Amino acid sequence: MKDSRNCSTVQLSGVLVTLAAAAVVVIVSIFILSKTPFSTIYYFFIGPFANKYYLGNMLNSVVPLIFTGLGISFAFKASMFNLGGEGQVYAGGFIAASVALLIPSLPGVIGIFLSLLVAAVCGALIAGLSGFFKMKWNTDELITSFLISNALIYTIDFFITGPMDDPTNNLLATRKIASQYHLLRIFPPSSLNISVIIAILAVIFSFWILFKTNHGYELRLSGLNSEFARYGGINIGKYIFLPMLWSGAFNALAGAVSVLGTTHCCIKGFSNGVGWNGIAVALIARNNPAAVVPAALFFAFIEAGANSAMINADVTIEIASIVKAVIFFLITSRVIYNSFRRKALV
Amino acid sequence: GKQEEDKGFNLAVVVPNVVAGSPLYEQMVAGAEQAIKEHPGSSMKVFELGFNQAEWGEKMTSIVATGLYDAVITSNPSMPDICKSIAEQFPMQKFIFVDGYIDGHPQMASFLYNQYEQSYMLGHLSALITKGDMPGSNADLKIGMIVAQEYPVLNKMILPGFKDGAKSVDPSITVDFRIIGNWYDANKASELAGSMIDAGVDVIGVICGGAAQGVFEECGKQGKYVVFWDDVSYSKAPGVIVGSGALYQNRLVYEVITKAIENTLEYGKGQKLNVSDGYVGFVTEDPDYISTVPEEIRIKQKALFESIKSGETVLQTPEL
Amino acid sequence: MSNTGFSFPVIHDAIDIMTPFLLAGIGGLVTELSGMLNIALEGLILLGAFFSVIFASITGSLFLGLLFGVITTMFIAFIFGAITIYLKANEFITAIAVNLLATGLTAVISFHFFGTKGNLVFDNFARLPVFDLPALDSIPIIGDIFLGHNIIVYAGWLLVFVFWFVLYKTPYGLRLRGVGLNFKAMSALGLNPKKYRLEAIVISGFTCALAGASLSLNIGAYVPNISSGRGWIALVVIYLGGRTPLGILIASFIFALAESFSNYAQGFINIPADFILAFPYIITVVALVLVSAIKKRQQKIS
Amino acid sequence: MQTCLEMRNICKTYSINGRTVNKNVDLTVRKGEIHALLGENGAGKTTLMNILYGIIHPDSGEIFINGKKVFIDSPLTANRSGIGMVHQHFRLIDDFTVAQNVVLGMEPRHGLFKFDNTKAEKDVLSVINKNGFKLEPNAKISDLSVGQMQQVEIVKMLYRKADLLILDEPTSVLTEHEIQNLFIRLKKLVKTGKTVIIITHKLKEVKRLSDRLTVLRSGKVVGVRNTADVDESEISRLMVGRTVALKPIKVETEIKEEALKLENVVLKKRRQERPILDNLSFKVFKGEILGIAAVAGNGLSELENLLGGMVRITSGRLLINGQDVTNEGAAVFRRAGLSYVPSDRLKRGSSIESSVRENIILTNHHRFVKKTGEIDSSAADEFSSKLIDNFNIDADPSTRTGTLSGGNIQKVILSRELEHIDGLVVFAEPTWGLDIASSEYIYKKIIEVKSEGAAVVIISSNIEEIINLSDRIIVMHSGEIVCETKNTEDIDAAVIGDYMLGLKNDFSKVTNER
Ligand SMILES: Nc1ncnc2c1ncn2[C@@H]1O[C@H](COP(=O)(O)OP(=O)(O)OP(=O)(O)O)[C@@H](O)[C@H]1O
Ligand SMILES: Nc1ncnc2c1ncn2[C@@H]1O[C@H](COP(=O)(O)OP(=O)(O)OP(=O)(O)O)[C@@H](O)[C@H]1O
Ligand SMILES: [Mg+2]
Ligand SMILES: [Mg+2]
Repeated sequence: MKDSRNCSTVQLSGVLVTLAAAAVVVIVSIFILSKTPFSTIYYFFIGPFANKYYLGNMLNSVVPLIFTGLGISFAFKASMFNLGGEGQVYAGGFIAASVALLIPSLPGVIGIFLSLLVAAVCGALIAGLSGFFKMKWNTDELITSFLISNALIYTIDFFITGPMDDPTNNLLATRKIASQYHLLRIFPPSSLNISVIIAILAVIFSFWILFKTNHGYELRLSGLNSEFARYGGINIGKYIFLPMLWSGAFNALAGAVSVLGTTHCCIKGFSNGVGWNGIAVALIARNNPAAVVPAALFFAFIEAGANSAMINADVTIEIASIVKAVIFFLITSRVIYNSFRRKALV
Repeated sequence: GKQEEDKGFNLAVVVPNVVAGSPLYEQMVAGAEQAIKEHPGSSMKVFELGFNQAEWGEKMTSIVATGLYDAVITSNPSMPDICKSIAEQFPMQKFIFVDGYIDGHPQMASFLYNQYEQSYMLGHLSALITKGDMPGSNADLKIGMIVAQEYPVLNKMILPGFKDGAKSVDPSITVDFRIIGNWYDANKASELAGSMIDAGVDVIGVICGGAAQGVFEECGKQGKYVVFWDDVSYSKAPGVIVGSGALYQNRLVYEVITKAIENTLEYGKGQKLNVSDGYVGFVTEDPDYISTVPEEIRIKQKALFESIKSGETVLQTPEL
Repeated sequence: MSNTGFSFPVIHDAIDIMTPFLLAGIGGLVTELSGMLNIALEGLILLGAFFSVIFASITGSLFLGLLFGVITTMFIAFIFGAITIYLKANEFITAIAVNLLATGLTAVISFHFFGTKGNLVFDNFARLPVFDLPALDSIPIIGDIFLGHNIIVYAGWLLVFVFWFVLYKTPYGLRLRGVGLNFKAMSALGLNPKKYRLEAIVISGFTCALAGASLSLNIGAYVPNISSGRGWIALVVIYLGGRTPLGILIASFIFALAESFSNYAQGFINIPADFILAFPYIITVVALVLVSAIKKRQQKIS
Repeated sequence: MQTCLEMRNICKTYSINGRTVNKNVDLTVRKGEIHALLGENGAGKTTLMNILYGIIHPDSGEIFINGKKVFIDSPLTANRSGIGMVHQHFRLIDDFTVAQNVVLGMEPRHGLFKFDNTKAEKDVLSVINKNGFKLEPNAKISDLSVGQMQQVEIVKMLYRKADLLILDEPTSVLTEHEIQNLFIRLKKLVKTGKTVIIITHKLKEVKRLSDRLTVLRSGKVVGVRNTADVDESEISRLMVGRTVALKPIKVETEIKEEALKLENVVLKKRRQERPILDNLSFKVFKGEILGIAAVAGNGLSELENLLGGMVRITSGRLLINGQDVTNEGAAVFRRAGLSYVPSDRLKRGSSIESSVRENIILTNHHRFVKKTGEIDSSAADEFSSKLIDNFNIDADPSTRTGTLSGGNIQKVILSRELEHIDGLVVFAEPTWGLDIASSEYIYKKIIEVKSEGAAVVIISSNIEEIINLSDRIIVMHSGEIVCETKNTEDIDAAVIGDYMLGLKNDFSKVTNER
């Protein structure tokens, strides 16, 4: 409408109010939990930006979150719930590493491309299986994706610690992948690599798919009102299955870029929480690919801040998780979000 | 990081996972604390890296990058591999590894326990008990092992040691080996123990972190026995724990850190610590041990320990 | 006893293993029927496990420990519910928050009061009493399967019945299900549906606390992360059980049987343990898909 | 007569969109009267009644019941003050029985805890019988017809001992017969001392039923009258501010080729012996309007689903423009030439969370797809702006559809469906819940569509609408065609009504071939 610009500033102020509320709560909890609250607050908020290494690593940890955030958003957009992100991320990393290890001599660009592609396809098939069950027999995808993911995690554990383990070291990890498979580091000494560019491209691509293409239009309509979509001649069965494919593919890419870009081997349990956090990122971003980036940044910042406070101040892992919990309690509150909007409108 | 001369010694004690529930990490922290306390002006800080192995490297780098620490001590067989690339970025940083091995790196000193010998002794004891006539021993020639998950040291040294030790008593003894899948599901551990006892096992070796509590409980209930790694203590489950293969990490860390503070620690060397070196042992003088295990078995067990210690018995230790 | 194949010890263990799934599942069902997705079961179980054993040790009484543990967990569930419902936060994210809070809070309290973040082992209170009737012991199947479990196991069965009764036979249950089926209809009657949802979450706090207590009081200790994913299985069980109390009973038994079997199987099947660990999940997926395929088919035929 | 309710100076502004919906509204209702509350879509009628019922809180104003000031903060308080409300959209729980729905919140108990279902059914049955309703207390809501659901809503309020009954558009979804029954019951209720406030858009009903009326326009009271003192056109002038043609003007069009043909269509539902659609055969030709009437529950909505391509049939054939599309699904139906305006505007006809543009381009969106798979957004924009203009929709392409009024949502649907007509248009309940001005507009459009040479099917439970618009009428009862007749000037609505009710069944199946 005519005041749409006004509307978006009002919306922004809603977000800011929420963030401010979260920040206040963080500071209060730090005062309660830390013996040196001022330095803790300093390291929590400033630490992640203190030097190139911290900053780069924080940005690097945004990348998988962007991918899982996109993955979950794709499913949510179609009203599908992918609870198997954890296993899909893990599988993506594992497959990417396997490709690199099986064909170690491929030239760099082709090898990387192939490895990402195979990972994405496998991830798509894994999540797609849940979509298929749902389409075919109306089996709850929330549960099947979760169960399949769990079964998968154990299976991959077997390969990592068994047949694919590197006998020359004591890491619970596959052998290191050949160096031409490594994604180029762009912000030394941090691990930040060109996967950040891939992630941005993925965001643009998702945005384009969801909001600019026919596929995205039909997918979104099927999610918002499947009866309407069916009435309009859209094949809604397709949009039960396809979104899960997208979702799995993006989740798998999250794992694949972590392996090719950061760890250079598939470490046991490396996906630890990325799949879950992706759900949080997607929900905070309200399933909008464009908003996934700030949401993932916010998320990574909280993690990095907690880590920095842990390393430089007297905060422990547990306190960091309490602070994170408190933020989660508030971050999606519509009451806090609206408290400012209402005033702005009246 | 460059240190100014007048500053005291700063130590980073880096714990993979978390301290709690792991005897080795608890001992590392305690040993370091003691050494620091005895050297006024020196200080230490403990870091926990959490459960995600993939993040250990990055977190370790962050710690090193603060440039605040004269030395980093850490304990886990995987740490030398993780720290190699970090050492390249920070050529002034010194690393000390206990329960890990790396040789010939000028920034690093390492101390690896011979867990084969340790496990051999525990296997030997378990075999004696399952064959013996303690109240819980049965006729089956079966002992068991419950672990949280498989990892290289376990597969290459601990499990073979345990088996070889048992077979040295009676080659027909079998080891029922089962996995929980994590380090904390004590109830699953107890279910596993129950099903192993059903299958005729009467002595169970446990390496499963916090979940061990479930095994103690189940074995206590059913009158069966547990042998335990890495901790000197029988008191966690008196009457149930019949053997404890100790690593004297506490003392090792204390001595190593003391040397490091006094600048006498030799970097660039990896040392393997056998039973004969005194850091790997078997606790024989504990009252709970004495009151639980029959003298006959204790004598045989002590004999084995003494003969390994004196070098009389030489065990072929596999390479890690 | 036997060490091969499927036999009574496997079933006996399955009945122990199913108890936390059953308890958390039945509470999760109440929230589910009130129209909310409750993925905080895991965290609530952990809190229940922690507080019941702590209070048991402080009071020296198993019963008081259980009581205060349950109350504390219900209180945290209340806060979780109030924030979700009255501040209109996303129930998924607040539930993740509960799960995070559970690990953090238990460690902080544990360190503050007991000086360790590791296992807390207590000996100053009795273990959960085990129910045994020697008279029935000799009856083959009954004795082997239904006797010799701790009281929370039996409490779980009782609660399934109680919740079935409450949900389907009382005015309260009628209203609670009404909230889940049509939120607006309930508010049009002035019945304050938000209140019912909040109560449903608090109820799930109650049963999850019992589930947690069955874990920690069973071994007389609190092990960090002792819930080990059982809350998630409980969620699966709710769906696998078709969102009915009886279904949950059956589904948790199936999952527990698969797990119990895999525990035994590690002893005699020579395949990597990781695959055996994956087995219960695979079985459950297969069961879920089969059930829905059969349902779909029946719809088609008639 | 004694005043039973007085609302004074009620003001309400919705904070979410800042819209002032009630401006100093006064409403006085006398005891024992039927009071009609009138106004266009969006005039604020529902809001005012929601305030009275405690669902919404007014910004200012006072409410007096029997002269005593009351504060109504929730429906529960409203119930206690003797107020009961039946909402425009029913608030029933489909999975529960009639009795359970009625007693919800005031359940009879057996002992301390147990819900006494038997007593509930007995109590509810006695309320049903006392007031002359026809309901089985143990029937599930999902098995009821719309008219029966409404009875449940009223019974629910009577069970709560309501003296003042608010009915928000009770007739918009009812058939003529059900309306008659409802009115008989309401008049009976009033005789027993109850008071009724009724919201409706049908002026005939206002005349037939009410004693007095209050008209709202844009949130303000613009008139209070004794019904006997005003005629329909005056009421409509009060509501809209201009005269509205209450009856569409028919036009004659040349009848051309066949656009829709059903051959022996049978639709069976699982576990039901009798088919829902029983051997239906009929044809519709271009240039004519076929009206299909039936009492709800006789297969009307299934027929709608069938024509829209939303259900599969058990046997028979369905052809659109000569193409066999049996069981092919909506996409093929549409490609074969179907346009379809569904009865359920919100669930099927639109996606309320999406923008008007996204609603308008559906079914046409394939036309904007570029080779890259992209939707040409400027073309889509242009397209939707054009339609918004053509159909006078009060919105932008980017407006969220859910914020539109019912009439405007219907226009969005019409614009989409009528933009491209390929021989056949199906309208299902096209004016449900719409005010007279919007209805007038829709009728004009329907006539227009026909005169442009399309075949039109109107499925409606409103006989008046069917008779006013159609060239030919089919009446269904129990899934069968019981009457097929040309619509001539002298057609008798009562006879059609008898067919609908199954009272007359002497129809010999002559398919009117041409
Ligand atoms: N049918 C329903 N099923 C499930 N949840 C519902 C349903 N109707 C409403 N809700 C949720 O319950 C909450 C309360 O609804 P209610 O309509 O009472 O609130 P409200 O104050 O009118 O909301 P708003 O501030 O958005 O206008 C809302 O968050 C809504 O999302
Ligand atoms: N919950 C709400 N929030 C914001 N605006 C609302 C809300 N409910 C209604 N409105 C707006 O208030 C106005 C009056 O709505 P109301 O439902 O009272 O009209 P009505 O006279 O009952 O119309 P109809 O005849 O279509 O039922 C409309 O413009 C509507 O869009
Ligand atoms: Mg034996
Ligand atoms: Mg209205």
